[in-house]
Amino acid sequence: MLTEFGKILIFIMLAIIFVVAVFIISKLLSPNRPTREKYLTYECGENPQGSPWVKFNIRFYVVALIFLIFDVEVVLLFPWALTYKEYGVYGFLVGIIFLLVLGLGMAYEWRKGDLEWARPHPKPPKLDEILKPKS
Amino acid sequence: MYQFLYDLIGNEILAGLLVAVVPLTIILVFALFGIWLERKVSAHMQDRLGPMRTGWHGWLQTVADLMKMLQKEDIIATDADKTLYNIAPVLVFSGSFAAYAVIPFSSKLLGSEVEIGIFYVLAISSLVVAGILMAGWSANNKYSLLGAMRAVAQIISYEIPTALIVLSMVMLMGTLSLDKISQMQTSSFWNWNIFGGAVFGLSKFLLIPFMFIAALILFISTLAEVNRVPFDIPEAESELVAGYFTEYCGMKWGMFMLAEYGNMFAVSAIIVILFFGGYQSPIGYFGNSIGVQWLVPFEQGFWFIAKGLTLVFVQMWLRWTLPRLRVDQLMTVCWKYLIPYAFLNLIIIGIISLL
Amino acid sequence: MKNPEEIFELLKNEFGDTILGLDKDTPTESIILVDSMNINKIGAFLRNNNDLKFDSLMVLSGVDDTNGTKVKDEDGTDMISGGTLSVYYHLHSTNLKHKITLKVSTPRENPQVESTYNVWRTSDWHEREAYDMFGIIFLNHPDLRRILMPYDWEAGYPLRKDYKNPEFYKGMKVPY
Amino acid sequence: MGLLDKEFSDGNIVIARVDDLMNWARLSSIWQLGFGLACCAIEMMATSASHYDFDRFGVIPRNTPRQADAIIISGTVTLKMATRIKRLYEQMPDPKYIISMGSCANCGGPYWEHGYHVLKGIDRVIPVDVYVPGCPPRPEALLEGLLKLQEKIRNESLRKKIA
Amino acid sequence: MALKTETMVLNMGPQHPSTHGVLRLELEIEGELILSVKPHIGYLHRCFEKHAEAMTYPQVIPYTDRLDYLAAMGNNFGYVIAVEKLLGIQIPERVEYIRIIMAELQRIASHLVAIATNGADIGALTPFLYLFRDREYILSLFEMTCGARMLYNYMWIGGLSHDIHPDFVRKTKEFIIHFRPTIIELNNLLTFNKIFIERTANIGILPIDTAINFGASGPVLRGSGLPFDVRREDPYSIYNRFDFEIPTGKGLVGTVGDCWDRYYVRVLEMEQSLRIIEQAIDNIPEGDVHSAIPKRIKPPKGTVYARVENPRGELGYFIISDGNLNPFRVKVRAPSFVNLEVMGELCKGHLVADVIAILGSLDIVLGEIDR
Repeated sequence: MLTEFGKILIFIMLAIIFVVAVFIISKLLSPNRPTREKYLTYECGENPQGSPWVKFNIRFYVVALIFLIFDVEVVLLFPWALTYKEYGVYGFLVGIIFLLVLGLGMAYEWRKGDLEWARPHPKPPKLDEILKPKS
Repeated sequence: MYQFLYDLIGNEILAGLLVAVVPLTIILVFALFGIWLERKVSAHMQDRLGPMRTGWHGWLQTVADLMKMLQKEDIIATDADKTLYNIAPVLVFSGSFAAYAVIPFSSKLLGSEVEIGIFYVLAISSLVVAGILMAGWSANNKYSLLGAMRAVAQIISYEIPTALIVLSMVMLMGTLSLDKISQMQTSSFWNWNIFGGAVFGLSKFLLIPFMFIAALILFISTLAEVNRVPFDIPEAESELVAGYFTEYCGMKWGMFMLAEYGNMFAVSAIIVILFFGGYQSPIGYFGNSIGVQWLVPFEQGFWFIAKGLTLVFVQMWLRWTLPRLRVDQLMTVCWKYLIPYAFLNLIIIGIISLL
Repeated sequence: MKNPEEIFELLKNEFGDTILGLDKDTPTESIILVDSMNINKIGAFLRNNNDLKFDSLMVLSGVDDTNGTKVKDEDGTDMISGGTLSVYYHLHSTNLKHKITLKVSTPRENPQVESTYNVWRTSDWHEREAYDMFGIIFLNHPDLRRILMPYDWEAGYPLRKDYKNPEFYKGMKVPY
Repeated sequence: MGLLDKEFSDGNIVIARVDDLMNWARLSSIWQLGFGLACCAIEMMATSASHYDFDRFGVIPRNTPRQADAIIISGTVTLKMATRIKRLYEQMPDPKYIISMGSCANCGGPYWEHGYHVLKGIDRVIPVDVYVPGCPPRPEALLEGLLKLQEKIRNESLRKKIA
Repeated sequence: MALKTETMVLNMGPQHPSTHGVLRLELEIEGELILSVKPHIGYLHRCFEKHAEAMTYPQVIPYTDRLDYLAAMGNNFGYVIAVEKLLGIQIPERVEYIRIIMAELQRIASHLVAIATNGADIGALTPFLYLFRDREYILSLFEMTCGARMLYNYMWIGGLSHDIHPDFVRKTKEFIIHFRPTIIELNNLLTFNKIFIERTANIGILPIDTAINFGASGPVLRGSGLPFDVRREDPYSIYNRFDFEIPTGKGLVGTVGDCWDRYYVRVLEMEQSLRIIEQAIDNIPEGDVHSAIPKRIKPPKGTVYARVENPRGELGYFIISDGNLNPFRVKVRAPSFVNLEVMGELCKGHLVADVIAILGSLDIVLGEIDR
């Protein structure tokens, strides 16, 4: 018997089949003339210096922290949101306490300055610095 | 829809497949129409004509683009990571198409009546992030790497305000399934959630301002999730050449475009369902008044798509007026403004719903 | 507000013989001739002196004044040997509103001029362009390389009067 | 304007019809590589602005050569830039076209005699499909060049392209 | 908690949507922060100075058009004044007035392109097309007088190539009436747009003494607060008869000398140019524009340095003549060439997106950088 989630699986399978079918059609119709230069990576017409696969600080620590505080919180709150009405005010208070504690976590995060992304710190060029002979 | 087809052909898988084909065609037709609409809207806003030469007022323009892209050669750079490079478009498109499984186009046309409708949509839409990261990293191009890194940070951090607003709506509605939410907002537009939902009484009037704020926050954060201006930083044309799909050409790039427009409609569909009454018509059904019952689902479908398109039009309208934000300003908007407001909104809606 | 004669006098008693002369006869502007090896000191003095305050170098232009002897090259074109390349400095003061022109000459075979990099930063690219077009070496300029021509252009310095076009550059035919 | 603005006068064997359909698709959505060199680039921008509107013909500027079909070489090509243009031309996927705009790109233009650093015409480096004369050519001239390119694509045969 | 990350060299190369032509910026970046910027130019070096030595004096004028191809009238004006100073000839009043009007119209057209591309680089695409529509208006005025849209060869040594069209005066007045409300519309749409201010205020701050030492000129120098304008400092032609202010950067939204100030100085300058045109358009004296054009131009031996206020800054021509028909040496002091040197110092510590905003506010044209 096809469950509800089975239908969702069919949706995803259909999407994959559709995309692969389109790629095959495109492979049939499109010409193929490989030349060495065509397969070099594009870098505005220049030879790329150095590879882009370097250690890249995507500030994952900050994103993970914020993700932890909020998305996990939201996941826990969904069942509460559905059922708190049966327990009246006390059910509501339970959720609110949970929310406020997490709000505190965010306030601490904000105060500590971890919510700052890679902000530009412009250093306006000072004349005497520039004119100092290059040591 | 599924039941009707199942009785017709008997085999479950085939019926499920046919049910899935309908939203796929809707997305394809919408994507073709959406790209043409975007070019015409941008043209007329900029005092020019837009595509005119292919068919009447260029309505065949996107068909021509699609068929031309089919003929483009497919180039995978030598030092790109081949497998990830090919999987990325599949992941991005299936991530955005899977959300259509739970969106009720009309009372009859619904992919699967799974209980956790909106929760599933939140979960599946983060699949797109993985696809974008794969696309950016595997293409071994500095611009696509920068675009992908920006996309990761942006979409993950804008999921939080979306989740908070959805949570506050679920608190009001008491159910997760999108179909039930649309059914609750029946008869006239006065019962839509944006005007405080169907229950009459003091809480309805108290809710209206907070519903407007919630709708606004949801619109802004879903704009960021779909990478539309002023948040289109991952594929910022003027800075990063073409963002994370710089190295993609031909139909692979076409898939990214299809996924973007599919996402756009999915996101505006969710806002329509949560706030503007899903497939309910604002002024009652013509079918009921003249007693033709089978006409009602088609009317519902019409109303749903009409509301979705108006929201898509607003997204396009924003694209051609506002400049683009920078990455750190984007993060400040999300963390320092959207999340606290969504937070307060959640608490106040909770209190009002208790009255 | 000083005219060139007064400035010339002021420079003369400040630097003595390194200021070579002042020619006023040719039309429209009088030029102070300066020795090429301490243009830097003179520039710093011009910029820091209180009643001169030449704080902005408008333009620094290299010139190939073809005063050498013409020598027939093997394929018939004439090459100039000997003679000088000169560099003109147009200075101007934003608050005292007066202008002055300095001229520096160096031998053609081994043209060397002191760089005014740490007096006026705008001379950085101007000197690189003079080097690129005429081959004038500017001493202790931080990165003296070609600025307009391709970095690997070995067919000489284009703006010299006796410059000949190379036949091919990276497989592309240069002359018409 | 019917779906295919070309009547089926000759024998409508299926190959011919598929060819026309493919040609029509290719010619009505030429995406130009957003890239200008000199004065002709400003004239190209004026052509894509509201007064002359390139978008009417389905031409939108794409920034990366991977998604572009045509390059409009608008301006003087110097030797230093010629190697880069060759690289960009190579990096475009295959059915690609070149419009050489302006006399500098056609044959070196006013810099033909003493331009020691100017490449005397882009066709010494890449194969050109349409030459647009003028210095800078008026936007109407560029549009006419585009129509000439569309004319050329209409009579192309897909099979020769692939083979 | 600084993660050890490697720096990456990113080429914003000759083909980039927002480098205003063929400029290559070699950025050394760490994550998104910029450690150093090295501009590479020379991709459009068209050997103007070699041509100037091989052509006679009047033949060089079309080549000066192609230096700063967004302000061709200004280039002609500079070259023509330099040679007239060398020859020492007297110009009829009518020619002076028409030259001033043409130069000011060209300044508005060039500022329109500068503002349009600056806005488009930051993401606002619609103002780009509105401003290009207004620029078409001015181009039709130029086309009416000298037949060309962008490169005119209009100002000859001692006069003009054509007299102005009979209803040029009426059309220019119509343009002025049409253009004033569009400046207000531009201000509402872009200048005081919150996101535009957020992207350009306090970005690329250029202090005044550094600007002077770097030789910056035009809106870049005035944006930093120094009211230095060649039309006022070293008045050429008849600019001293008109009264107009010199707008400077006042740091309305950020600090003095940031990107927004340079942008806003250009918007204000357009109004000042309108004022000059209004004063000049009504009292153009009668006369023949070809009367003072000498038949053979052989200036005496000598050197001249004349400078003109071009939309991008102080454009100077240094001409050495050795007495025969061809100039011995013509050196052009291109304002964009000098303004671009500041780029290396200005971008330190900014993000990749700011480099585009700074480059847009410097408003460079590659034709005159590479000459």
